[in-house]
Amino acid sequence: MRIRLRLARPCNQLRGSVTLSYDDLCRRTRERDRSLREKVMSLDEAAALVPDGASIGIGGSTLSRTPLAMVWALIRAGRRDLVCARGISSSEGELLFASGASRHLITSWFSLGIVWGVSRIMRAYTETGRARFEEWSHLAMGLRFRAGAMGLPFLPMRSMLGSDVLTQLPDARVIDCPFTGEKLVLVPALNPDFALIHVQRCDAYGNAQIDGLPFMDLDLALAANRVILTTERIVSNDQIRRRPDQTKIPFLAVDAVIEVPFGCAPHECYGAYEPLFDHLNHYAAALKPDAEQGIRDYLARYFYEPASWTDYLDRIGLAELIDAARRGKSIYDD
Amino acid sequence: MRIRLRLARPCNQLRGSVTLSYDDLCRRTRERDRSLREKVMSLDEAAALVPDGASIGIGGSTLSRTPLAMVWALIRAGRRDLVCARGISSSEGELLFASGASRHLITSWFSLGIVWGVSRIMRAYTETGRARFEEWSHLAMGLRFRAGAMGLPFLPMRSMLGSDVLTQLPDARVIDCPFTGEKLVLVPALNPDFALIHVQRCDAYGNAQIDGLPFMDLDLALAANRVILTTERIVSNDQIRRRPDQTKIPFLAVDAVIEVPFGCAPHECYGAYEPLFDHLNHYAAALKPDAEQGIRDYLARYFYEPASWTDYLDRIGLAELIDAARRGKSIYDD
Amino acid sequence: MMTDSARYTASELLAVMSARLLQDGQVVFAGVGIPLLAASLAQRLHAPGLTILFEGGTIGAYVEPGQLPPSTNEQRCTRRANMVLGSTDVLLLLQRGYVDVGFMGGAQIDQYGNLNSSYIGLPERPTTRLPGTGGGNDIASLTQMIVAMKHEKRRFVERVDFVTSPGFLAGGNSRREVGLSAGGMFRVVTDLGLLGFDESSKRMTVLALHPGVTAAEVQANTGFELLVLSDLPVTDPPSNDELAMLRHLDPDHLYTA
Amino acid sequence: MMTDSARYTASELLAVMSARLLQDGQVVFAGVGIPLLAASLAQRLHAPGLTILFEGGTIGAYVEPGQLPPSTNEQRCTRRANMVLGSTDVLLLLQRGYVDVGFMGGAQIDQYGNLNSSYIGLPERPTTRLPGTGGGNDIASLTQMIVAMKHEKRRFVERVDFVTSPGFLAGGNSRREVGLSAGGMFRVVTDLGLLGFDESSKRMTVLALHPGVTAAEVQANTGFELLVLSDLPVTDPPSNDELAMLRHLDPDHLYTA
Repeated sequence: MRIRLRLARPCNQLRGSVTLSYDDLCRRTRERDRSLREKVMSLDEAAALVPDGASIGIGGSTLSRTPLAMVWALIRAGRRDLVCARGISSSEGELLFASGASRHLITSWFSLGIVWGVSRIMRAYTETGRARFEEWSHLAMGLRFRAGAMGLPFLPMRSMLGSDVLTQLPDARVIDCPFTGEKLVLVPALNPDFALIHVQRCDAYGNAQIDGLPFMDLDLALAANRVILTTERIVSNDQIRRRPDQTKIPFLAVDAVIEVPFGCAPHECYGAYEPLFDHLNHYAAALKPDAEQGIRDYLARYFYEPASWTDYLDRIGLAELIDAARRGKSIYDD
Repeated sequence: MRIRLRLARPCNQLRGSVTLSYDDLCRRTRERDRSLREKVMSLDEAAALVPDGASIGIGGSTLSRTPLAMVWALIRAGRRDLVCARGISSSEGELLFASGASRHLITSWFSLGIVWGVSRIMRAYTETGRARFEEWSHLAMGLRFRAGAMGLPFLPMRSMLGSDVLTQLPDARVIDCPFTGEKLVLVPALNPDFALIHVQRCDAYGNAQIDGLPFMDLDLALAANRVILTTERIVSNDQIRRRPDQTKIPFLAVDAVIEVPFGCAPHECYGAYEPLFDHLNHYAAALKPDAEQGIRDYLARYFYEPASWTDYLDRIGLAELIDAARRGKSIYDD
Repeated sequence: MMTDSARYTASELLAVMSARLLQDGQVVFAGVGIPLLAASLAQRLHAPGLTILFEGGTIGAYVEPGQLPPSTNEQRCTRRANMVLGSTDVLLLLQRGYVDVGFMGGAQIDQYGNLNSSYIGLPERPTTRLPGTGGGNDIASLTQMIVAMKHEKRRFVERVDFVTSPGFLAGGNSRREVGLSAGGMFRVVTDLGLLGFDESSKRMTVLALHPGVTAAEVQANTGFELLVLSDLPVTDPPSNDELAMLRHLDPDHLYTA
Repeated sequence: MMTDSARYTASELLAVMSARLLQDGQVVFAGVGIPLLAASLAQRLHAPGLTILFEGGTIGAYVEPGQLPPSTNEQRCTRRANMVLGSTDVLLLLQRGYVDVGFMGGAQIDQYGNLNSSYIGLPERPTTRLPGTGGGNDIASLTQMIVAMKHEKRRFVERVDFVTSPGFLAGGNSRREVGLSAGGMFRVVTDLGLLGFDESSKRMTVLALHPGVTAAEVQANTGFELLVLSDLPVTDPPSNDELAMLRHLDPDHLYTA
């Protein structure tokens, strides 16, 4: 019933991407506490920082380094109307739509991946107008975060020209280059209220190291107004300072640090664990007969019922975690 | 006599930064051999790749990771009219001016550093109009390389507005932002014909790892039309492939690889050696009584006379190299 | 589905035929599925110096047999790669001109090589919402394209419902006129034959037929009128070596079901 | 040169007085020389949570005593730092608004806080070519500035020959009108006193005098008319603790000659 009521406000009129004035951008940043301080908290405490309606940049890509524990915590906390943005979206997008936490996802691609086929939840929600999948090219998503990270209102690019993707995007502009006369697309900065990013390790201040594929996370961290980091483990600041050139996200951009082992499960965390394929198959199978009923049942069993993230992992099963970790670490084998 | 003759062509009319059309940029790149192939050669062979009048981006900054061995090889090869660009320039700029290899340096700052004072060679050459020091802000230099690396004709920025630095730069434009109405400076891409970059290690294909401060070298490598890498040591491709997330410059951008231990001396190479302070003091002292005669003598003794780079290092002296290496490696001590 | 010869599936045929288009020393930007597999096949057989890029952020990939990734964003894509970098940065290599050929699958294509992976029906209320462009638009906008797809009438349409990834748009010079001065459609590989595009009109053209396929059959499975090369060659069937390596790479038929 | 008290040099006075302006928890972008030294002094004394950024690409620096770098681009700047990154990227943190205060030395300043480090005389044929902006223009354009410099008439001029790093340009709202909506000159620390800028006219104003200095002396060493705060306070002289820590950091007087 609750979801139906919300349909009164068409989802394509939800607050989308607004290009902040430089004064507003700087004021928001100035108001943040950017000092060197401990920021360790629980998933619940971090979820409480995020209000309904906030815009959220989600780190990782597809099945990789997805900040799933934080998405889980926001859904459990009953968040609504989050405007979410991610380079490429996967099952976390389905769960955000189906839980009612979001009705607006800004991304370049939204499905389950070659093994499991087109997302039936994405289709069900977008084809009935219950949620919006705002489509930009992958490079456009990246440059929108990068413009946000650079403190710029836009960045130019050379793709999307001539396509219908561009005609659906009133926020993008086409200009004639003042230097060469060539046509360029200008994409507006994306400065989400919050970034959710999962990393392999960081210190209590939020100095984060990322192994393997960084995706758009470095830009996203600097673009967002607040950064919530989940991490496989918290290490000492001394360890960070021994190799400062391995720090990929600076503490001064970070507002919350939560230690969550297996924090991407059932997605992967580079070098720590590969995707939990059996659980992903189980999830896909659960959605097969009736996608909407299937995902409601899945949300109940894995999101609302567990007492804790560890309980969630326990329901996934120890055998799978061990197997995924073995496969994950094997990336460093000869 | 030779230098005097060249004065007929005023140095402020030397070919500066031209914004390439996208067709030209792509054609130049398409013509390069970007395949996985061995590129190991000598300093002399690499110097022979660079014609007179070429534009050159120089990696590192101030006294750090300066590709000095390659600068040394170009000066020895008698190159003329190189248009050089570097974020911040130091003694390598003096040597390029005084040797006649360059009469045009595009940079944000050009001197010797707080310990040795204002560059007398820079002053002598620019104040008499014998050479040009084209001044952009440090961020502008970085964004010009970045635009070049991104395949863009320009990038926007928010500094330089209202300053006289900007009024000296007809190649930069001020626009009203189409999104916010704010004033922005557009700086044109810098795509030098060659980049000279020194790294701690790379493989024979040019996959390069950089420790410590990267400066603008990653953008420079992708902005340039050809990249000449000097490296402290060449490692196997297998070693690179074990940690692909440590590769900072991809082989497909690289055209030459030269193994040159102590290739930045007397400047520093992060983690390998600190600046050779005694030699830098010796250099500064040699230029004190009469800067132009002093640097000519220095060039003779250290650039033209040595039979090889090792001979050059030998003239600097083993004791200093050992001391600088001890200090360099100490960055990893607790 | 087995083809006439029953020696290989249509997907295997697709993988082998498109692998043959890749040349040693090229830089190819490959999507997941048949493109990834075909590029790996080429790399293992005739093009050991082929440099494979993935959108997830990989340069010089060397995917391990039997360890195929579920997308191009997982660590399996980086095993024995030369470099791992941000996804924005790897896409920017396309814009910088470093890539010789983009290589993707396609859901729907039209006579000018435009691809649709976004909407069947109107965008405001589609009958089917597809997964979207991903990097498809960027790749197709910025470099020469090879597309590998099943040859079906519903996929080869006169005009796509929605141009997600631009081919030659309305044909002729229209691609260049909108500002896309680099790249364009190069080849479409299907389970029936090999297709290209007419140099001036930019209309899709049959360049070769796979063994046992007729030009009439190709036309019958296409929703618009094809140009046909006079003196149409027939491709060599997949060799035993090609099929053996293909099955070694994808023993579970993850991409070649 | 020793000041009246003979307990400290003018450079040491400058370092101590400017260190006092930095607050715990702030993010400061510091240039080499007195700024680097003063920021390190503040970090060791009253502001342990001060985050120091260097243009060479360092976040959260913690420079070691006696190991002062020759510029902000050497590995000494990164010892025990929290993060090392590209110089373009560290400068972009200014543009993104992450920095509370920029802190530089100055060669020549005018009544509106404009700095010149480029040319004495005309740019086309200068009598003295100076080293240039470096990051100075970027820092001064994008964040609140503290400048530390010797108080000499030839350095404090009515109008700089060349605006390398913008202060308040022609005063009033002129800085904002050219498009510089963030930052501006905050303080100028000299060996004679502490100066700020009038809120509406943006003219340089004496805010405090160092021990033993008179307002008349400050004016006499300035090439334009200064505004003077009524009821001018006198700063506390450098304490023994401050001087001891300063000399511990720079035992060779590399920056405080």
